[in-house]
Amino acid sequence: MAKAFVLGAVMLCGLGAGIVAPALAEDTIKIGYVDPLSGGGASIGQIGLNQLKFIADDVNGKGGVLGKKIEIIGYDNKLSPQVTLVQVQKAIDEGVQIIVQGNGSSVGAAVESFVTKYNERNPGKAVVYLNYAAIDPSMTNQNCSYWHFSWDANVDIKLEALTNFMKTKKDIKKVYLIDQDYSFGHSVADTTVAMLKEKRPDIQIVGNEFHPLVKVTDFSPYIAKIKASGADTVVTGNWGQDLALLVKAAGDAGLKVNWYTFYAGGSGGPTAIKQANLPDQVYQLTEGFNNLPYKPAQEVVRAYIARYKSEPIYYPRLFNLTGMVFEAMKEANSADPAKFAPKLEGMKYATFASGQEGFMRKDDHQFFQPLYMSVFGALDAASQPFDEESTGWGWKMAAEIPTKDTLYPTTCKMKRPN
Amino acid sequence: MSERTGAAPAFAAPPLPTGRGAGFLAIFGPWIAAAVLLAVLPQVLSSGLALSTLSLMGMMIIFALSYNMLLGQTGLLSFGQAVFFGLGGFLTVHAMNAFTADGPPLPLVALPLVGAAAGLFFGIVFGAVSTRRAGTTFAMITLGIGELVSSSALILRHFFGGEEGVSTDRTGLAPFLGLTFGSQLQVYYLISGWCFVSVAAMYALTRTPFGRICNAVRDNPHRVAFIGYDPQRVRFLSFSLSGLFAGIAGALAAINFEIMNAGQLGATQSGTVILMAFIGGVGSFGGPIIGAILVTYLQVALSDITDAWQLYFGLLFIAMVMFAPDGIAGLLARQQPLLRGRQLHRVLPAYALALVPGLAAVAGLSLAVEMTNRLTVHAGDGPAMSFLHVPLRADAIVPWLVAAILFAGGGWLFLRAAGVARQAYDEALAVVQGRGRTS
Amino acid sequence: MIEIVLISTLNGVLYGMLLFLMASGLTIIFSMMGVLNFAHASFYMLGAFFGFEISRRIGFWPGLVLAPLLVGLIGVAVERYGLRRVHRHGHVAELLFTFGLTFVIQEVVEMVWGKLPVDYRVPPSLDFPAFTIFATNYPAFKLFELLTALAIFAALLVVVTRTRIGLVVQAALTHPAMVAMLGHNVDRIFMLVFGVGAALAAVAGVIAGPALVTQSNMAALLGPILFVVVVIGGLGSLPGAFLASLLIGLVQTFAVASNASLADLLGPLAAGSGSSFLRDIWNVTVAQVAPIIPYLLLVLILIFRPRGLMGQRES
Amino acid sequence: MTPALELTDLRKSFGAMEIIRGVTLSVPAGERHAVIGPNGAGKSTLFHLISGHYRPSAGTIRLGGETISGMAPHLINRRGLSRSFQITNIFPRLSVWENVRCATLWAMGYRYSFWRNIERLADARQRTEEILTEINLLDRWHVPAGVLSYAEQRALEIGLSIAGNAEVLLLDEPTAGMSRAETERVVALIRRVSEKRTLLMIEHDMGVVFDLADRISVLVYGEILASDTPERVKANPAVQQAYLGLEAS
Repeated sequence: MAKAFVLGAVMLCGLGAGIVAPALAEDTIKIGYVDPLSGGGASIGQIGLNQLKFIADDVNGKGGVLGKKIEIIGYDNKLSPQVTLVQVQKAIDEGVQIIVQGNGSSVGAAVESFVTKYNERNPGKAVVYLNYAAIDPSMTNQNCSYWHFSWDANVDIKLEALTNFMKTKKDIKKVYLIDQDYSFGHSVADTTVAMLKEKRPDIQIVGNEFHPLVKVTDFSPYIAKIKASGADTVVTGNWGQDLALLVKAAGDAGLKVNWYTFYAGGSGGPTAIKQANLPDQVYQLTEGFNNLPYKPAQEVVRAYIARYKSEPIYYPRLFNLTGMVFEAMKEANSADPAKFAPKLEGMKYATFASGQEGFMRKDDHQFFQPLYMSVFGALDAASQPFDEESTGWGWKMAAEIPTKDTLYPTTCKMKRPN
Repeated sequence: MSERTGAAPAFAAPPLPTGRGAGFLAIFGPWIAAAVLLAVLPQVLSSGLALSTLSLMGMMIIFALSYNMLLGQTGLLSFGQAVFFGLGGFLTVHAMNAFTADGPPLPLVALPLVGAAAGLFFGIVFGAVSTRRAGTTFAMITLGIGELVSSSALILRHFFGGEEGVSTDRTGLAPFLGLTFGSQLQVYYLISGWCFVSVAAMYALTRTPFGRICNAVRDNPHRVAFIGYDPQRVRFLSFSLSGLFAGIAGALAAINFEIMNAGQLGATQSGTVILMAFIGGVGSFGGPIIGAILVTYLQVALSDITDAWQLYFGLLFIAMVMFAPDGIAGLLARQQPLLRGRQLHRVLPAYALALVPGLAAVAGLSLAVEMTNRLTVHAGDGPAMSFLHVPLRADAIVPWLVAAILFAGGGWLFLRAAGVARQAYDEALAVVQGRGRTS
Repeated sequence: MIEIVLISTLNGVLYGMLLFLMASGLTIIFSMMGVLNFAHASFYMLGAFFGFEISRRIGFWPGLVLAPLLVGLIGVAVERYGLRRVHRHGHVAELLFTFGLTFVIQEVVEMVWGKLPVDYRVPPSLDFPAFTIFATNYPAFKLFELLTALAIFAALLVVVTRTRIGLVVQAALTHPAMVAMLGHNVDRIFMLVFGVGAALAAVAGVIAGPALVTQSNMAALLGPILFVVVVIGGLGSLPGAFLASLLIGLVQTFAVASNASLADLLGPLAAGSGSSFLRDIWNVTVAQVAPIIPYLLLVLILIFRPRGLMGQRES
Repeated sequence: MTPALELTDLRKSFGAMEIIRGVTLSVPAGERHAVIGPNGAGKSTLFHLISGHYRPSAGTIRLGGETISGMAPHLINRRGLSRSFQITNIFPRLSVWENVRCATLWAMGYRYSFWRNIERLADARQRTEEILTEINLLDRWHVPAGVLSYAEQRALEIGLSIAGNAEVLLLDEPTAGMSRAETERVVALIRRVSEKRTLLMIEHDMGVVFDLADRISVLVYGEILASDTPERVKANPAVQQAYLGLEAS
């Protein structure tokens, strides 16, 4: 056996030769994109990579940033925090100082904590983490880090905006909450209950349900419960299959309520809503959607969809993220995170989706922007050119929530490098 | 591999075991070599990634070996080994946080003991439930327990930290000999130290009365009862001890990543360890070590090369199950008698002959896979791509023809050559044995 | 109250029958070949995607026939060129072979159909509410699901217990040599059984595809629950699987309807007492854990009645 | 003196079928006792009952005066009863050496020890060597048991059952399927190993039975027809009619 041990070790040496970091190719600005690129999670991870490449091609076509080309390198993290950390290490070895990541709060928390510790333990080689989708509030509150910037509104901010919107809808009487049984679902439920109590004490919370994450095949019993409760509105943080099946079961059973969601626009959502035949009943809260009447964005979106026909989904916030980072680099005249990070703090920026102004709050590195309630249904072809997933239906404006109505205080006590 | 018990060829009887230790060097030599190797590896592979990967391999070696205590040594197919890995890790993380805040000044190096205790504890609890049965029933119980625990982990948010898990800072603990374990290098030495100790302990365990009875239970649990042993008790002990070592691996993961989350308890992690053990070879002690190193490497490196890595992985696994159920270690072990009988040179040309068309077939298959991938998953990047540094267009007919010819032709030639290689092996073996008998 | 009970029962039965539809092929393969087929859910997924592809070209009904045939052929090929070779290495190797197959099928599906859900629709001929109870609609497609499951159950039961081929197949499992001597081709029988099992999975896929979400991760999400059904029913017992499907369907549905928790039962925890860990357990409602109850049931059944509800043997 | 093995009105049914129908038998210590009977008489079932493989439906089994009926096989084994199987039942992937050594361990008091190096257990090694010499497999010690020849496996089977040094030995058709010469060797082996032990064996070969046994019990349809010395059994007309008559013809 000991022979096998030695043999294993020898093999390891052989393999190790392959692990040695490759020499740096050329002088580019490397952006490491660490998200799931294989397996189930890849359906969302690939979209971000496509989009970053699209942006990089565009910027490089115009001469790049600081005279250097932008290079996007994808690292497959298989949606596992542990694999992520190995991949981040790999990225750093390959000369990457900018990490972009979004999917999964578990992964986001791991990257934030890793980057913070790495910069502490390896002074002089700063690495920055640009977060485009992980929205656990702890990341910009108790666990906030100087080396982390967040472009998606976190749960608290989204709910602040959502409840501010609900405040104005007088026909809401009874609200039912259904969420996935994990930390995000609980954040949504707890915060909604607390905020509604404050802003609309007359609204009755008739149900507050949790179900295990991606384990439910049949949502009919839940729909029966919602129906029995007499709710007129359902608020849910569900995403992916849990949202699609929920909506489909509602359609099957003929449940007529309004749905307030965050992720109905995610892959499979529009198809499910169309199949369930729930026109103008499903709302989502995002930082932008295709049919927003803002010309520059629509042109870019058209070009993007033409290139990625099979996956025409994109995140407006990735445009904000890259745009702001490149601007900060230009201001600092350096692609070194230690130099450009201070420029990002407090930066004001006209958002991609609507051109309205947003800003990066210095206290917690959270980007604030106008948010939009949109509703899914049949389109007016002239003014609303974009449908979703070839359903013929698309997202339509329901309300704009201006930046000031999204502000939510932070508890972050930022430790800044000296 | 000395205790490999597969179909060993019939030599004239070697001298009986004497029980007296062989020479010091014969027993401890390989271990010393391994220790030295572990010590100098970071000098050779010093990049951050290499250290991270080596650390990962270290903990996976322990994990895979702990799994093989069940599958290979005791014949228990478990689908829930990650439960012990994960629970060991979670308790370690909590212990680290407790000791950081205000606890006894326990150094970080001692923390895997927490994982070991947790693994042992849960091994005893779940073992009492599951090991009352063997075979398929046992496998299904472990599947159920695995699902139960990983689902509960998301619901019990305070202990398991919800989706984002529980994080910690390993440098906050009392320093050990002045080491704070901030750098990956120090962590590597911590992990390799524990890896060495655990591997040695698990190896020693196979050479005890208990270890041998485990093998007997694997071979024929029914008969074991008639030589005085309770097979259920043997399974229970083996399961508990296996939990202990899995707990150590989990603790090392906690120390290395400074974060634990519910995914570490789940089916994916349990599946990975089965792959490691099986690809490496469950029939020998060293097999899972090889498997852990190889699979970890592939997981880290393969996804850089292709995002269809899971397909290659699945195909590799199926090929192993079909053609080499003893795993890599089993393949190597079969060459051992030839090596000892100095007949290896007879078969190497035949192996090489089979290797060339085999590689061609693999290349053909892989080319087809990559081109398909390009046309479907990466349609947005256009059909121009490169394969093995050869630029080509995925929508042209020629590359597809090439792929088809490589795959079909290579495959056919490989099957022919494999027959030749097998014959060469049999002949060489016959020569060795013939010589053995006459001597 | 009556409303909840009635609707929960109805939902439970419908869900249970969907489960049976998916698990029947798995049971058949196990009862006749002794192979626990991990790739069963993958065949189910293939059925759904083939059904989708055929239905958008020719229509749903041709898909219901053609997709299972295709998947059945794939099953036959898998048995003939893979499983048969592995058979001599024992059941663990067979199980691991099918385990590896799940990776390959998933990846192939992702390559061909992508990772996003596809728009697989209920056929227009069945896209209407069949009846309404307490203002809740029951779509015709769900009834179709139910009827198909019942028909498959009846047909399988007849084939396995009443026909010559069923008896030969069962005899082949315990006494392959004897059956071979009687002039039956055991290899071919096993091949056919595996093909039929795969085809049954595909039938479930074609039907469940439009009702659920047709996506490349659907196999991984479904896999474990099928084992629960088959094991609780008693490995290899068709009536057992039927009963277990119903049981799981009903238990789960009724659990969802219940909001009880330990706190309701025993009163809230005294303030300040107990750790946060304990509080988590204390406040979990039955509804919250409904979908993991089947796994608990699995573990309990295996401990106290390892041959399952109606199984003939332990393993 | 207490009999080594004592069965009292032992019964076993499978469903409605009663296979063992009230067997009462007493085997004094040191006796070599053979159980004969036609196929299907229940001989192997009787052994399975005594060794704990099956639970009796009714009746008691005493081993050295202590009731063992209903106990698990390993507990019975630890009380000094060991058995062999009609269908070879060994550890196929372990070497011959390990097969025998495993069978010695419990009796040597090593139990589930996971802290002792097995190679350092001098007494187990010595005992293993003795047994292997006894069953004439010493020069095959390193071979995996699964690749032994049939006769060798039968010898190993006996080796496994005697390794634990049990007081009472149950051998189920030890010579089945063997050639004349092999049978002779096995008979000599059984004679040697059953010195100072109590032996209960099932055997079809009448030559072996009359050669070895002190007493013979004839089991027909789950009942003991006669239990006596070989000569008296041979002379018993009921036995001759039921069993020996068939053999003689």
